[in-house]
Amino acid sequence: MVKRGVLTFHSKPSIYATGVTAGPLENKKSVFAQQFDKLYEDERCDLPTNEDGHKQLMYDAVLIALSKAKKQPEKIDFFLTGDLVNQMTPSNFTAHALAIPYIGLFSACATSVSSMITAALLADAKQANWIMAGSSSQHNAIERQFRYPLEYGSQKKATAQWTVTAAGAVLIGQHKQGTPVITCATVGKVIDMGMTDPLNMGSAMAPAACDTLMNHLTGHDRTIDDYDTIITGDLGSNGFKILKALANENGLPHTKNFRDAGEEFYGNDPSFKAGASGSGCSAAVFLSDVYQKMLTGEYKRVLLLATGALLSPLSFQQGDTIPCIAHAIELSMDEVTAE
Amino acid sequence: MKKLSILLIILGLLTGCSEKGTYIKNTTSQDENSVEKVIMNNEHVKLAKVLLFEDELLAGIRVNTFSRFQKKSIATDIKKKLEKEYPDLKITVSADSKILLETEKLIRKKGEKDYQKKIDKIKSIEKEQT
Amino acid sequence: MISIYITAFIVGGLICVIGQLLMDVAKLTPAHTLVSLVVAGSVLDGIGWYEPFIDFAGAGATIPITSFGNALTHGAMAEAEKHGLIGVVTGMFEVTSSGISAAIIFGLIGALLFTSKGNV
Amino acid sequence: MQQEKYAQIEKELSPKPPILKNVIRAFLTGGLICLVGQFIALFYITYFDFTERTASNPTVATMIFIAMLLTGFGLYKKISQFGGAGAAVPITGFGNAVVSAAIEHKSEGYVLGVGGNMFKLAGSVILFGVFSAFVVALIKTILVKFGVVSW
Repeated sequence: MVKRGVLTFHSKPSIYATGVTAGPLENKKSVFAQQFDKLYEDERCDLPTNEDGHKQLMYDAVLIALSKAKKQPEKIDFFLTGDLVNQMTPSNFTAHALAIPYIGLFSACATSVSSMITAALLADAKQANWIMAGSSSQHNAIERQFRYPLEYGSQKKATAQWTVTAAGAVLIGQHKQGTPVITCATVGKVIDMGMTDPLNMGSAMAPAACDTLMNHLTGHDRTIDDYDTIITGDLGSNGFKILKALANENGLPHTKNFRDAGEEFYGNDPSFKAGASGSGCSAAVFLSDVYQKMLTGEYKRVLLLATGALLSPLSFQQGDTIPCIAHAIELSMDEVTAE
Repeated sequence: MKKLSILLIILGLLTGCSEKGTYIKNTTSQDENSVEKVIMNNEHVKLAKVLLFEDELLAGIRVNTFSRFQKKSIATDIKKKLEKEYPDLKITVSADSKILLETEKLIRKKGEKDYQKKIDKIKSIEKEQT
Repeated sequence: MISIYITAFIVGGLICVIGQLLMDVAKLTPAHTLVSLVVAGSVLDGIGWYEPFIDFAGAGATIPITSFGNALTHGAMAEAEKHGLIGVVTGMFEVTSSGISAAIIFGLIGALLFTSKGNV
Repeated sequence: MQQEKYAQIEKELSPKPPILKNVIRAFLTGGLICLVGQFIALFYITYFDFTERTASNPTVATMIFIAMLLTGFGLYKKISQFGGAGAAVPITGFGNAVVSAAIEHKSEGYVLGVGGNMFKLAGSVILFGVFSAFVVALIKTILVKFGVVSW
């Protein structure tokens, strides 16, 4: 029986390499800065506009992942990525510069996982050998689109989150022993709990995260103890607190192995309020900290649960509620079996 | 909070030193006593500087803090009373601190040269108010 | 003379407190808060309360955005007083506020001089 | 889960805005900005031919000039984060809204970007300021005509 939204990758596609880039503020303030591959001195990567810098961020992340795997862009079959700028122009321009067959994906801040799920499907279906997935966000470009001009003084509430300047790219290919592999995934439904505050996205996204988590556990017959960690994308401290409360309500025994990339990103610095957000947040943390911990053996099996708030400034101003989505993907470290 | 309290203390000290009463400079043969009487009879007035020069009577007044709400009507009221006392003088009364300041400058001035010019200027500034 | 500074501080502060309460308690967006205050300033001028209020508080009443509604209404009413009903219509094209002109000029100069920064 | 039930859970767990703290900060910030305005007005009254009333125009323009500098150097957003409405309600907040939008949209050029977006935040204040001035003046004129009130 096919369960809705539940995917199993029998061929276990492998993650070959990752590349993570981040901006100067992340260099200074992020607790993960040491684990990123490239950090820029300039928030626009020394380019004239924020959107140019956004593109450069993604482009460099892809090149870093390629160079780690000693591959050229011509060898890559698909490029699957997305961002938050209108019509995803930074991703489109990156795809043009790389000249790889490209599908742009939009799941807001959950694009990091939705692109990996799509990549794993292509690999599992033997339609591609090498797929580049990932997502990115650039603070200045996203803030001006979703909120206010950067220099505009608006008092940020405790629930507000800070869009990160970061990009993560991941090279996925056919199964290889001794690498982190993608075993299964769950595609989430859009959940709308009637939240309307765009400065409190964590509490809008938490129910979506909980829904996808429960579907994943039942759909794949897993318990939370099967995972070394279940890490959400960018719920922020407030949304993460709510997710843990919802998990308890849904009968999960504990939440001690839960993590949230958004809450951890800036090390609970109060000037960032509830923490980090943006499609670059989950990508950067999943593909640096979590990936490296899998390589070192600290994590054997993890669940990446990226959440996205599918709103636009227009939908908010027209009085719509904030629909949210969460996608889950399970990674496990493939042991080298002596034959 | 600390800065604010220091600021308030300084302001409080300064408030204590501000002057009170009616100062009149009379360069004419008119009797100035009724000017003082009219102004001092008005309980709202804290400070007044008055200049009598030829056929002009210029008065800048300052009213008590909470009387400032009605300071325009207070000035009009005083003007009307003065007009009754001195029907042959051109009377200007204003509660605007600019007029007070300029009248004070004129009073302090030594010679009576340019008086008319200055008085005309003050009157034109006063009229500019909407 | 000195008391004007105290009233300016307190009155200006209190108008901002009203704004903060509109944002935090009434849950208005900043834009809705400012619009409400501007309309309030305009109405207060219509019933003749804002001018005495300026006499009392000085910059405490002219610096908050409420004075913007007051300035515009005052101009429109001055025209209406002179020319009657038609003055309301023609007066609308004459009213302005130094705030708008200054914001336009300095906005353009600001754009020439500065670039925005995404720091905390 | 029902939306109502979730709204309840969300309300319980989400942090409440510290209203008292915000109000005190708004009072201090707004009061201080108005105090600076009063000093600038004093300057114009003392050294130029302005009365208390006519000094308000150059004072407002000067305050917006200061707001431009603070916005450009990235300080106004810090004042706003501390002061909330205390920084938004004074005319400097209006200046900040215009200047920040102008700076932000420089990348699209001076005509389409700066010109087209300068008032995207402050425009509603101008619209409702002018419109309410019109309505109030109209009502007052009609009331005067019918002898209900006088100018």
